[in-house]
Amino acid sequence: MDLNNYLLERKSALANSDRPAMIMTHVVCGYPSFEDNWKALEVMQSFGVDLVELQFPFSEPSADGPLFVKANQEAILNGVHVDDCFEFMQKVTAHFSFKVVMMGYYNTVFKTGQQQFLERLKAAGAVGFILPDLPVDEAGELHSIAKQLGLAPILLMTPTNSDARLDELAQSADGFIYTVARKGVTGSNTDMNHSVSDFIDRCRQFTTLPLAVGFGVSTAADVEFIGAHADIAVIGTAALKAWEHGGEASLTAFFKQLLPAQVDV
Amino acid sequence: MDLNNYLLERKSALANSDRPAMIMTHVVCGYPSFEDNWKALEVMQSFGVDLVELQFPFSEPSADGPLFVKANQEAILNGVHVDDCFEFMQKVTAHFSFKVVMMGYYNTVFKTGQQQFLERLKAAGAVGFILPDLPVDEAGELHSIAKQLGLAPILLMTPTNSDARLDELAQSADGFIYTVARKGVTGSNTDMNHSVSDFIDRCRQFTTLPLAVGFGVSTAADVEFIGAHADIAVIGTAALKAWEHGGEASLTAFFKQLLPAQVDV
Amino acid sequence: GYYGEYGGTFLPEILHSTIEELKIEFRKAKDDPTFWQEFIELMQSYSGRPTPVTHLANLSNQLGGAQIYVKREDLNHTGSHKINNVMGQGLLVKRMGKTRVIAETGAGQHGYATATMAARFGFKSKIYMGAVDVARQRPNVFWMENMGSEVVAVTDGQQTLKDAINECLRDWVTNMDDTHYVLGTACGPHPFPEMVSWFQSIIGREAREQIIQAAGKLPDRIFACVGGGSNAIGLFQGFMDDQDTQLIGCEAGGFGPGKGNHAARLAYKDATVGVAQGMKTYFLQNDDGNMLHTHSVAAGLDYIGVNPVLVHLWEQNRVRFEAVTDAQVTEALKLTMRTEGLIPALESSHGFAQAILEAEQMAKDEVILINMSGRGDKDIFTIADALGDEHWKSFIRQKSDEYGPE
Amino acid sequence: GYYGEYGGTFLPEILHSTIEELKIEFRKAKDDPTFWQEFIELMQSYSGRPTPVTHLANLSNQLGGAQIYVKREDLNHTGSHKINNVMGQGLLVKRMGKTRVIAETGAGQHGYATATMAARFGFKSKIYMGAVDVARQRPNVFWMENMGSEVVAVTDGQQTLKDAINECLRDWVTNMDDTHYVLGTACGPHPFPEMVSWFQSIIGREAREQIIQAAGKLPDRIFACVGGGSNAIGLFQGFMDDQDTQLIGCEAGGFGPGKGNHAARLAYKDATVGVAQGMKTYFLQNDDGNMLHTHSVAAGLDYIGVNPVLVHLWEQNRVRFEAVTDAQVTEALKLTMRTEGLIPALESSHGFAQAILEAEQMAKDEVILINMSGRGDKDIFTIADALGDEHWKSFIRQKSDEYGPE
Repeated sequence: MDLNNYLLERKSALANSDRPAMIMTHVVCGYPSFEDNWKALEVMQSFGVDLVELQFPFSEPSADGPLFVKANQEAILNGVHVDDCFEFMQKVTAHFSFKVVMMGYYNTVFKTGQQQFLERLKAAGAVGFILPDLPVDEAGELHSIAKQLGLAPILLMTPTNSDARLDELAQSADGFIYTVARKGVTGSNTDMNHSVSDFIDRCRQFTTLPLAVGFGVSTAADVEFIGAHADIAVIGTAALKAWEHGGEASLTAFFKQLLPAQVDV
Repeated sequence: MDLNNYLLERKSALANSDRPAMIMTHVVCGYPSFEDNWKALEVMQSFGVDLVELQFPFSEPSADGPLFVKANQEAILNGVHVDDCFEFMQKVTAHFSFKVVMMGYYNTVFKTGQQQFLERLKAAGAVGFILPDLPVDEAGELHSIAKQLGLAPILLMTPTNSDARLDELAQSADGFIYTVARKGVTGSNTDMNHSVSDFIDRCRQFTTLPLAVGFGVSTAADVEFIGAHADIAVIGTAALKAWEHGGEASLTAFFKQLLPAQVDV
Repeated sequence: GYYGEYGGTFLPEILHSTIEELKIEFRKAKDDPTFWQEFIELMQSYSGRPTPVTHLANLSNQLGGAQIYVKREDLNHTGSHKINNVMGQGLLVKRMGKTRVIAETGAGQHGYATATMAARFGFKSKIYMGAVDVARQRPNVFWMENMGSEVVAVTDGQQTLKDAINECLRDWVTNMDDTHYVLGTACGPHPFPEMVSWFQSIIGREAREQIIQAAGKLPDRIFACVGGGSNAIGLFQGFMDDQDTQLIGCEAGGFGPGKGNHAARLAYKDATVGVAQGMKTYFLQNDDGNMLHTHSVAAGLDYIGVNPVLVHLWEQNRVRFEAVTDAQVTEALKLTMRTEGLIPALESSHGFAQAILEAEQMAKDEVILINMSGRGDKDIFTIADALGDEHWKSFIRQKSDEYGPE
Repeated sequence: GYYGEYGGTFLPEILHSTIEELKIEFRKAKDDPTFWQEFIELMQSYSGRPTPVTHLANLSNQLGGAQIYVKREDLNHTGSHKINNVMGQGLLVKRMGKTRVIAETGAGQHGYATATMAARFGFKSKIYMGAVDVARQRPNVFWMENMGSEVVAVTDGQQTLKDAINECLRDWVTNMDDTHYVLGTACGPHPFPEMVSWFQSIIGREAREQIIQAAGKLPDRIFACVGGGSNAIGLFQGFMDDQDTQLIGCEAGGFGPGKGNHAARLAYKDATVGVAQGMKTYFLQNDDGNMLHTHSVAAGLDYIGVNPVLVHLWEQNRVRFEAVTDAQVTEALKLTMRTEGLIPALESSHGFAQAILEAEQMAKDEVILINMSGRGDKDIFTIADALGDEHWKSFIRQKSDEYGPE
């Protein structure tokens, strides 16, 4: 798959830098606007992020925290449609060097039609997708279409999963694994501590895919901690907060403290 | 009894006049004030009324209409007590030539004590009493005390009574019978018509006592109608309304139209 | 017509034949076993009887004393025991061929029940309610009107229950031909105390069987609030012959003893025997025999007189009377809501408050039965005020703004 | 986890083990006859079950068609059928050893019931309620708070039931260790639709026996309102094998057909299949799969999705769906209050409205059964507004003046 190869490449590229982990960032399509999205992505690109999640706004974002709930809601109110998201994704993948995965809720896929949705995703240049409300048990057909198209179905591993379940998840996942370092919705605060590393180590037993760690990453120390145990640090809420606080300037300052080491883009 | 003799005398006195019936009026003790009561009684005296009911105010005047309910209530609020009513009655009977009967509710009697209440009534110069909420069935002891003291227990006959009941009432009553010309509380409007005269005629079959007719009398024609069928016209609400409208002047005007024929006082 | 020396029929003469007819019809109905059967079936199919007896294990454990059980009259249709009496009288009205009913109401529960009965039986109806009670029990008024009853706010006197009764008597002396006066409690002229008690005895008949089943024994003490006294006599009747069962009537202590502060006729020493509202019983009255102002947080207990049957039982030491203050009532209500998920009406909460007080002193194998005569939904305005609920106030302000000026 | 092609379990991975545990515990409970027995006994002693079936002779005669009977879920403790499900889940929570419950609520009835259950079982509880619903169902909020629940007004999205469900899911993914999500209707991820349906089947089990007893035959048509669909499936289950009994689900027609005007998923043509709120079913959504605004005078029916079990039965032509407009509902409510003394909740009034419409066309020996899922007391603010009651407005203004400015 595209994503697997890409991550292998990036990993070895970073091995020679001071950057402790690969970085995945997050943007909600059309919030505050597609123009703002574009400027944010330019900042992210300038800091050499490796992956970006483009979230397709959904009216019932039940796995998101308050900031992203609001972002989803406003985007819809602004008139953002699924077509607009695909169009934007197309432009992004054509212009930037980071890879893009779609993030969203299953109904957006289901309503478009599974086959059609993934084909459009492929056409728009995405390399995978994250659907937090689609359990692997319900994903059989979607995953087999993804496989045909070379798109990575990115799955979540969580601290509440049994070993058997982690194994099952590992079998179905591709690209990387999104390990959820704590209970709760996006943006919940997480102490990067012993129990987090234990959990990551546990996930590692079941898969050779790169591990991303999400939920609450906001400092250079967090990134360093993740680099020591996993592969990809996911930056979500903290970056959106920075953007809301002061646009490009704030976002740039945020990434400056988060990622002090420069890398080649 | 005093009352029986008095009514016989008055009846024969009126026989030679143009006054169609004897007249009984009504005053609520202490409403609007004892001074007002006195002035009203002077007007009544000047028109030669034969009897006056002095109502002892009670907090639950359930057989009275709105005007008298208010009068009872205000009198109590003004601080009128049973003692005050007796004192006033004493003055009235000492000064005026009409006879006075007590009107009120049984609890006033019961709370004072039956014996004591009737003794005080006698001492204050009253000749009888009307207690609309004391049925004859509950009045045995009170009536026997009254008999000893020469006070007339005045009873009501009503259109709903059976012949047997009218007979029973006649046996227990003295002084006169208060025939209730229609259903309802005091002050209800009554057409003086065929059914009223039929009812009075029916009462007459059971008693030789004078018959008073109450409820709604307000015109000379009413008094004439009553004179044709019964003995005493009871003037209640209409007189109080006149007083409330304009004191002595209004009350005088009211009686002028009601009782065009002068009689000796 | 007397219970000991209390009771009697003190009514204007014009109602004599009406009340005689009622006595006769009631006697006939009482002697006719099919009548009671019809009543039971109506109450089952329309009001959900039998109401259950619920064990309050949490509350009992928390207090550490007697096991507390509750007879759930709150689960009746219209939310209180009042429906028992009202449906019974409805059946009588049908037998008498009358077409219109009138009723007084204090807390509004009896008016609500009567309006319901009138709708169900197809009678015309008018409900008299003291203006003060209309103000504090508006939701009930709203439903009465919507069930087709005319509700009259009585502005005489103290503008509460007693004044509504007077107004009913005034209506009745005018319209006795087609109208039955559905008296709401075991007070007023005979045969009402006996009649209302009889219909309400359905509570005690059920409860005795149920508590033996649930607790394995007869209750040691039974608590019921007493306004007029119909829910109390209704429950007590089931246990009258059980001499080891204490019967406790809980009156409205309001702000505490002292004339005008409360509505406790027997528990405090402020009432004396009198004759009013058609009966001879204890009244809160002054030396002239004029009635005192009364006070209770519970509109349904805010009454000058008391069931003459209960007075008789009190004199015989068969029923004990206690008074519970407004403050105690609020606390008991809060405790009951939080520990058991039950919302007793403010009236019923008087029974809970006294039971809670005594339960602590009792042994764990002793059994208490409380009559939950009604549910507290109707009291939302009063309870919100008693608890000083700020959210509620904001809500009302906002609603008022929405409606705009008159 | 599927009913036909509807249902499923669409939840974040972090809830996987929680929902698996729930499935297992539910299965064990369902296979354990003592569990159902414990449930029945609890509902008898605490909630007054069985609720009766009442014949509405007046209404039937007035319409001149079928005989109308009503299953009286309004007589349950807390005033609606919601308590059945909630007490059942409470027993499950106890078995699972959890100590905290959360719940969404629309009309407030489910929140009220959950708060009650939590008080009775001694659980901590938090109730999520759309801010719009908090405003229109304030009395229920007041009681929830007073029973010790924290009520959270959800200001996301449409601020109604669906948003409260999202918020519950967010709480659950954070606190699944000690917390059970007491879903209030037969929707959401499997096993909730099956579980809620199972607890609610108590309605239909009782009703089938009762209607045969009362009417002497099985009903020809059964009507129930459908929001989430729990009261409907609860009643329908009792008659699933009775092929001659028509089952009719009555949805919220609001202002009538047209996207955004109503909450009718199956009766109108505005809904399509989707996956949200944990399940696959019909949703009122746009082409992007984003949910539409819905409208109904009844908060409890104002919902985007529908019970997947009912959808399956609808596709099999076993259940017919009809929509009833707000205006029809108000008329049906008024008629029912005046002719029978019953006050159905606005939700339940949808069933009444459709039944009244069809009854007229039916023969006199045909039998209709309506589920009166709840009582209308809670709707006083909404109903007063719907009827434009001026007395009520004056009362609220006066109360507001009494409270003074904030």
